[in-house]
Amino acid sequence: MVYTPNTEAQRQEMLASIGLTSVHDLYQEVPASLLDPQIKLPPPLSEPELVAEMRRLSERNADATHNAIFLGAGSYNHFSPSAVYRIMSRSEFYTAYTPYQPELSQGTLQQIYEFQTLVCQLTGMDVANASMYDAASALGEAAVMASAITRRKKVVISPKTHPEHKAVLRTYADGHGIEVIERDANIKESSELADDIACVIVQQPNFLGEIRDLDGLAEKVHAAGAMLIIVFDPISLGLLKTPGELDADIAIGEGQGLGVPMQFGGPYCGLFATKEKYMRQMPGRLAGMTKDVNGKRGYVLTLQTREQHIRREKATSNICTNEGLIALAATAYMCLMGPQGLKRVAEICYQRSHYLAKCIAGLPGYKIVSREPFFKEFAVQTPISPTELNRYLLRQGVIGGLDISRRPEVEGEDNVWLLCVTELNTKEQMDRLLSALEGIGK
Amino acid sequence: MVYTPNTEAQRQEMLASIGLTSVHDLYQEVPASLLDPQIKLPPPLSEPELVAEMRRLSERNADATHNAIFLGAGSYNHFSPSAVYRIMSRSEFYTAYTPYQPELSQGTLQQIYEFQTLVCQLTGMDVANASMYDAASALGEAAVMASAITRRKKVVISPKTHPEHKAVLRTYADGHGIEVIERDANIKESSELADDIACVIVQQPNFLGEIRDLDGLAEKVHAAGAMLIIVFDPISLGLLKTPGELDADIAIGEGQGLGVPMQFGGPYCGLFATKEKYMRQMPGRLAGMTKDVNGKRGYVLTLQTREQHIRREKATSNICTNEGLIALAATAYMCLMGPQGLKRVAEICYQRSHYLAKCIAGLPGYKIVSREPFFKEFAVQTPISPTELNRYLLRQGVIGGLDISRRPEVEGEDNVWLLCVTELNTKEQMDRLLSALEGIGK
Amino acid sequence: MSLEPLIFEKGCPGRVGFSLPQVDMDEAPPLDPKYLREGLDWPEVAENEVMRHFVRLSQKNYSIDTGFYPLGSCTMKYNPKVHEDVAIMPGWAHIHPYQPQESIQGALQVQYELQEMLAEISGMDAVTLQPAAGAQGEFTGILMIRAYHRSRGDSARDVILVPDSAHGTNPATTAEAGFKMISLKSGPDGSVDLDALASALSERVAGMMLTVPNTLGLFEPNILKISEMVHKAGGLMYGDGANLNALVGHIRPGDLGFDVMHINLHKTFTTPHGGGGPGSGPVACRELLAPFMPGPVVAREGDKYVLVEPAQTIGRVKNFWGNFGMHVRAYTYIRHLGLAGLQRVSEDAIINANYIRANLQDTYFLPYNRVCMHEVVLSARNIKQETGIRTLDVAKRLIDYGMHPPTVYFPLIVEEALMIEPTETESKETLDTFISAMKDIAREAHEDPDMVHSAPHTTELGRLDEVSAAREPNLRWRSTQPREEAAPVAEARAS
Amino acid sequence: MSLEPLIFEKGCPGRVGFSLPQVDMDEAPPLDPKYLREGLDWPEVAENEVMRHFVRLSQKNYSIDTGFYPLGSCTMKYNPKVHEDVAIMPGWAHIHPYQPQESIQGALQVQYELQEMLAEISGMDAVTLQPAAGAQGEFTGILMIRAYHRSRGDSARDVILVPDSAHGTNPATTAEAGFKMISLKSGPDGSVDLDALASALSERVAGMMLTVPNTLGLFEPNILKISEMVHKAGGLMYGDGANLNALVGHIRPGDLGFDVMHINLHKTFTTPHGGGGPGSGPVACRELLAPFMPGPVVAREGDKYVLVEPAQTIGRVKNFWGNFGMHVRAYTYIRHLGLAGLQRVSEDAIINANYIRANLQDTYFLPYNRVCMHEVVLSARNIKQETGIRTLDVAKRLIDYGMHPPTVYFPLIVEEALMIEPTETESKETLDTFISAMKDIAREAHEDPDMVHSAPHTTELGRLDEVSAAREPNLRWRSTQPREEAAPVAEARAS
Ligand SMILES: Cc1ncc(COP(=O)(O)O)c(C=O)c1O
Ligand SMILES: Cc1ncc(COP(=O)(O)O)c(C=O)c1O
Repeated sequence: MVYTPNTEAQRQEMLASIGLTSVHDLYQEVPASLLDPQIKLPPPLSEPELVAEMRRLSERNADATHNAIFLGAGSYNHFSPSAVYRIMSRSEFYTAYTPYQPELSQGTLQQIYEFQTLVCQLTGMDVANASMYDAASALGEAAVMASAITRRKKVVISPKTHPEHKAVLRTYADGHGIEVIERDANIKESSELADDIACVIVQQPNFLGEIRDLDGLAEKVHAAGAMLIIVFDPISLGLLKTPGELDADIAIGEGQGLGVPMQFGGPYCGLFATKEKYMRQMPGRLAGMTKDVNGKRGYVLTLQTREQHIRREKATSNICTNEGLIALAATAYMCLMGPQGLKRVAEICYQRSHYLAKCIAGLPGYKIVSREPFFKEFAVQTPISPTELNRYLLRQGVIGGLDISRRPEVEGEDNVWLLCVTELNTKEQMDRLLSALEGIGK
Repeated sequence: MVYTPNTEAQRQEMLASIGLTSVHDLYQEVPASLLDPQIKLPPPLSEPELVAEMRRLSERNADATHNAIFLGAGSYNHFSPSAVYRIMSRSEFYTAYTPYQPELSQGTLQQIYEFQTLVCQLTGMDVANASMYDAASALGEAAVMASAITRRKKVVISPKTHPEHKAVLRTYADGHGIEVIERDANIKESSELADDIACVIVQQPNFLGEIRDLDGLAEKVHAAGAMLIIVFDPISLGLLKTPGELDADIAIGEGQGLGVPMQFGGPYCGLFATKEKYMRQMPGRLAGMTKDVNGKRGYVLTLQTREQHIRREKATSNICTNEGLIALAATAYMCLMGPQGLKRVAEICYQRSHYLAKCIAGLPGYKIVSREPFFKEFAVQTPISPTELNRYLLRQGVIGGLDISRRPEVEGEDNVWLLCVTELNTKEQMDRLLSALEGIGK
Repeated sequence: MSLEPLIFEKGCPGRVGFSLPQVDMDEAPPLDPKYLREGLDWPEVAENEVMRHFVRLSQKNYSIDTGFYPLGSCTMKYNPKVHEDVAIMPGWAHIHPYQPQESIQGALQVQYELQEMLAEISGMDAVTLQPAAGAQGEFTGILMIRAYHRSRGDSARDVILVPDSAHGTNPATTAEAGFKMISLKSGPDGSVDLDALASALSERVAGMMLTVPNTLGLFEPNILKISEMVHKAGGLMYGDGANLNALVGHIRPGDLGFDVMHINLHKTFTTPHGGGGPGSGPVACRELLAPFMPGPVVAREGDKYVLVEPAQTIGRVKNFWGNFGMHVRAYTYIRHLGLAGLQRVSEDAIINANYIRANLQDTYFLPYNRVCMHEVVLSARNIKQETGIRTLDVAKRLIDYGMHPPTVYFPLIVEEALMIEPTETESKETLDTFISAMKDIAREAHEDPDMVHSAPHTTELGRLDEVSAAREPNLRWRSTQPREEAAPVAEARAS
Repeated sequence: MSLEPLIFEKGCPGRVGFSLPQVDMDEAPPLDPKYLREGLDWPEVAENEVMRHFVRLSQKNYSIDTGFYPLGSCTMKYNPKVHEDVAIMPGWAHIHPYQPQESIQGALQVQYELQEMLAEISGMDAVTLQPAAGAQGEFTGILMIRAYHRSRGDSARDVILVPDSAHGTNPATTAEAGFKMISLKSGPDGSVDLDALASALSERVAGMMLTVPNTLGLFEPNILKISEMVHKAGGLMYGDGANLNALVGHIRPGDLGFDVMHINLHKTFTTPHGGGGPGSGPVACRELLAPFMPGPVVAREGDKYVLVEPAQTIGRVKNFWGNFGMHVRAYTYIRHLGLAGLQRVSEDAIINANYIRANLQDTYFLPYNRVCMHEVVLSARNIKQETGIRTLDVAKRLIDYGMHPPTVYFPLIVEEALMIEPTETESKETLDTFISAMKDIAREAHEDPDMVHSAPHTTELGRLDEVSAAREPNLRWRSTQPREEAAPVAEARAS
């Protein structure tokens, strides 16, 4: 028993000290009928057997280090410097709990404070929290927050938002009896918005990778008494106007792109930032700077009266465990990249995706569906089913794009393929993809 | 420039502070003809490109996590618990220098002290040093030490010692004008040893994996005024009599088996232990326990007057950098295994190798050459050239044994194959090997 | 150790810490400036500086890998290192959730088998791995209960019962899911008061949230009766599985009458807490609730694994398929230990907690004198009465003894609570050290209360001013803020 | 931070920290007891305890990843994290040196190309990667020189010349290789004294070992003349390449007249020092010495890489093919930086050293007032004269400022030497902090010498008693030794 240190002799000694004679006595309050039912689990493996087995299983998956991947849609194969993992795998970070005892947690607390600041700088917002589960649930919480602030029970969301974001939003809204309305964010007049709308939600770039002109949107939304929520891709903010510059009230992002591996969809990290005036309505944990008894700078968790462990059923959210370690990875990534690095990544994504789009557009039967300008993703009309394409590509070591045929986000169009290009997609990979596509044509 | 932090502006500022105007001025003492010759190096790669390139190259190798390996002969595919790497990859350990400032190096110093103790416990010797480069060079240094102590210039080594150990011994001996004589350690009378022999060297188990009866050997060697040096496999000491119990004067081992990956032959770690009375003649670094000014327990490097940085040409050895981090890995491994774990590993090796030997012996044309008892390696007479066998096996995902045909260690015999079985060789792997061998027969 | 400046106080304009390809294939028209942001004021630091910064910060943390961490309700057990090695295998770390299913059969197999194993362990019929943490599992489970009632046209049920000993996420969840909460006062033995329960039950009750063992670390002896009463009233039983470490392998929540529960993989199944997350909160349920689970879940068709959507799903609570990285670790753990190993886990967790109880109950007030399960709740009430020293002081003083304090002031129903969960991965020697420290502190409270009241004395920082932190929140750095006087050098200098 | 007990003071008989298969396939006859050992008294500890022990120990170390480490002659530069990720790829970490060559082409390619790259960088013709560290490289090179002379029947050459400023490994190597050493007194400017050299040269001289830049951090302006003189006398030039960081990319030792040299991959090419190793000390040489290299080396045949044995090899100095793990890291580094990057390395290393020189030479005595290369040697001689405070005190006091001291009392020819090598990976801000600390200490030496003399004041332990450590060496734990009173708890308690 490698993780239970006490020997049989010690267990006996301890039982004696407790005043019991056998392990069975520990269960004296448990009705006997409930004890020790049959539980079927696989037999135990020793560590070397375990590692071999897990490696074998893992290699049944086609991974992005051995295949060229052109899938995006909310999970991105961005580059993560080696230093990121080295930092997040520090024992003192990853085996600590939530920093409830500040004297023993200054490392995590200062890092959260830095994370909050970096997210504010990235988004142009005033305050950010220590992370939410992911972008989708953060969006759900943001809508709930907007509803609480405006005391309105309807939210508007642009149809070209990530379908899973919309689905999760609906679940959260449903809990609070909020109605979700899909309509294009292309709002010309504030009067187009009914006066019971709590917020308008747009994703930038949208699900099809398109960058929209959001100038002036906030003004109209605010004029209707509603709040503006922008869902952003943090990498795109190496180039694009920030939610802050667009006067968004809440900014929501998926932090995964910031140095976190795709790992089949999680754990990721919801970025959540807002304006100072809404600070006390925010969900989630917050670290603040303060002083210790001797006047030295230090950090604590603060504004905890918003949270479940203090406020219980009146809390702004029920969130407890968040995505601390992922936020740490993102913190390290943001520091390593700096402003120039993020810009470089964004520019490479922009240029390489356009290069690939141009090449694909040149193939017979293919047509780019996303409107210019797009950022790193674009939808393509394909001559045959994208799912079939993907099946073929997989055999060439290419993980193709997402089949979004007939989805509402493309208004039911058939044969639409959503491709993504990041700084990790090399020219050689694109050539492989292109020549495979040409091969299919023949 | 990711690792040179100073910006161009800072460089200029610093040059000005130095009183120079350009980088070129820094080379004012260097004859101009020597500056900036043409140097051809591959173009730089960015980190993501670099990782991809190194992965690509690495996958041109057939590795032991994707192949069954039956190679041993001084480098062993033993199991290393995950905790070992997590410990050795702690920044504070692997990015520190030799612990010259004890106030800033208590971590490494205490660990060396523990390593020395664990090696003593393992070998039954009195004192051990902080590591040598590897077993072979440690053996070379041991012979030199024996020669210095006995003031004799001949050493005897058993022919069935690892051939590379013998080769390295010869190089070190040559430096000191010591003559190396190969003869069997099967010494019946001390009179068989000339009176100018400094030491007798035996490897246990020997190169063919055979465990020899060494009881009484030390007595005869000592009677001839010589020293006994035993080269051991640390894993075998989970079962076998220790060099200390055999009254060896110096014990030399290859530490690689103690949780260190094979990594194509290095870095490994030479284990070096001796009797208390020879302590001051030892080569290599030593940590000792002492007290600080306030009487608190602490550790320092000690007996440094043996070493090159103090004693220069009179030092016991020229070694400076040793294999500190590998010794740390071994320390962690020994702690994790404990006495029961090491014994278990040794028993599995013993049992599984005998299982395989029995199966191979049952194949037509194969014969076990190593004499019983052997430990984890054994030599096999094969019907066709082992090199050809290996070529065939490789295609079945099996890395076969070492072709030792016609080597002096097997007295020039043809078609001899040295196989090794460790706790990582599963039954499935052996079956794969056996059925491949059967396949060849057909 | 010295104060570490903020990363914003380091670096130099123009410095670079990244190594990236050049911008290439760059023929696309530049983006219209109207889309472009103003400058980004992130720090500009080298990799060396970033590493040092975080290594130094990390050393300011206490963690499981530095010592004993008996935080009640949090199950701070040792996180096996092999899990981390497994989790970074490229076949787990670098796969995309939307890959063609034939290219991710290994991942789906792990998820499928983990669903099955958790169902076995919990005694339930179906499992979804989607929720990101315990609280999201609660949210999921309560929405499933709501959907169940609605599906039967039973939509008047708008109340969830929650004992007053419950964790804060339970009441918060009821609100998040649109329910009214009725709080049930606990009985004198810390258990559910059956009379109080009876009078709270009505046809408005959708269900009850219950933690077993409860947050006092006590088994609910009337659990079968409670389930029966709730069921009879038409309600369903939600199990908060945060304390599964007390039961695993020996007792199945499904057998206790629960209809749905969450499981904190980051507690019982030892996925690391990460300084606040990620967690993973799979929800297990009985057949009657299975159609309402968030989708997709993994099913097996012949020798293939496929993602399927439950028929009457409540929808999604999270993107993709849950915190897969945590699923891999939990799966690895279960495969490592097997049933016997898991049984040993709960046994030793219980022995350890009772050992602390037995050895401290004469020093600290024990509000409920029963055999406890995996944790024990003590109280510094007696010490406070005698010396004025409170639980907070005891906790802070424990830091000076090199240990992390227990959970304090929770559960709310215990005055001056000290909630101690040692977990099974701690040795008797460690517990003995803890026990003797706790006794020392009790003595110190009498002999030198000022010293205890001003603890900790051995940390870099003393107690922090939380009041002004909340009153005038400083939640982010601005370059106009005063820099800290105490640069590392000054700090390290002897006075 | 508190004292950490020895691992031998932890654990419990019968406790297990491993997870291994059972002994199986166990039909072999048990080993005859005469072969078997008595019990093994290793500690019996759980994985949890081992992790905590080493995490806590690690925190007691200073390292590059915690701060500035200007150890002269050691080139403590930042160790890039990507190297570690590359080195653990299974295709490097888990391959056996004796695998069939067709199964290790990737490894052989890396070694071949590293040989080529090091030959380019050093301006030499051939390279062996076998030596395990610098000192073993020296041993190898000197043996090659000896073999060269012997091969020409020139066996009377039994002397190696070594300047008195040389590193200790140089004289030790001459002895290890069976030579007599003649020590050359340095000239007044720290360079080789040509007259001294001339008079030492004879037909007994096999060669000269020279470090460029020398251990004073100074370039040898007469290097071409020196090489010529030695060559003319029939000797060969051995280059100690420990200071290659000053030259890399701009100056090739081969062009300076060296015939053979070693290269410390753990210095210039930033393979981590590991708290004392592993290193790697490839030897590069001119054509005339290539046949004598230890074998095998890697050659290219068409598109295949093969191991070949040099014709007149001196034999092996080490098992297998050298410290391959370090080769992979160094190769990765060179491929990352390219020539321009390496040039920047040496430039910035030199700028940084001169910046320190220029800013401290008014405070500390500068024995040789010349533009230095990658390191500068100062002396506390002036301070000692004025205050009695010695270099050792300055070094210890620097610890209180949060920095690792420079190398002290080396080179031996400088009284009270402080040998400072900042390396190129340190920022100007860090150097400024160091400079100001050094100035502060000089001031403190005058104002409060006792305080400086009793430094460090901020570490867990004060100065250690090295004298009794050497007089009565305690080199290993025995269970009969007294246990340390100061258990962590007691230690952490406030007084
Ligand atoms: C009893 C109990 N319930 C619920 C939770 C919430 O779990 P999570 O933090 O995973 O959201 C916790 C966490 O501490 C808990 O202890
Ligand atoms: C100048 C010089 N020569 C030789 C060496 C020896 O190198 P190694 O420690 O790699 O054996 C060193 C190491 O510090 C050195 O500085």
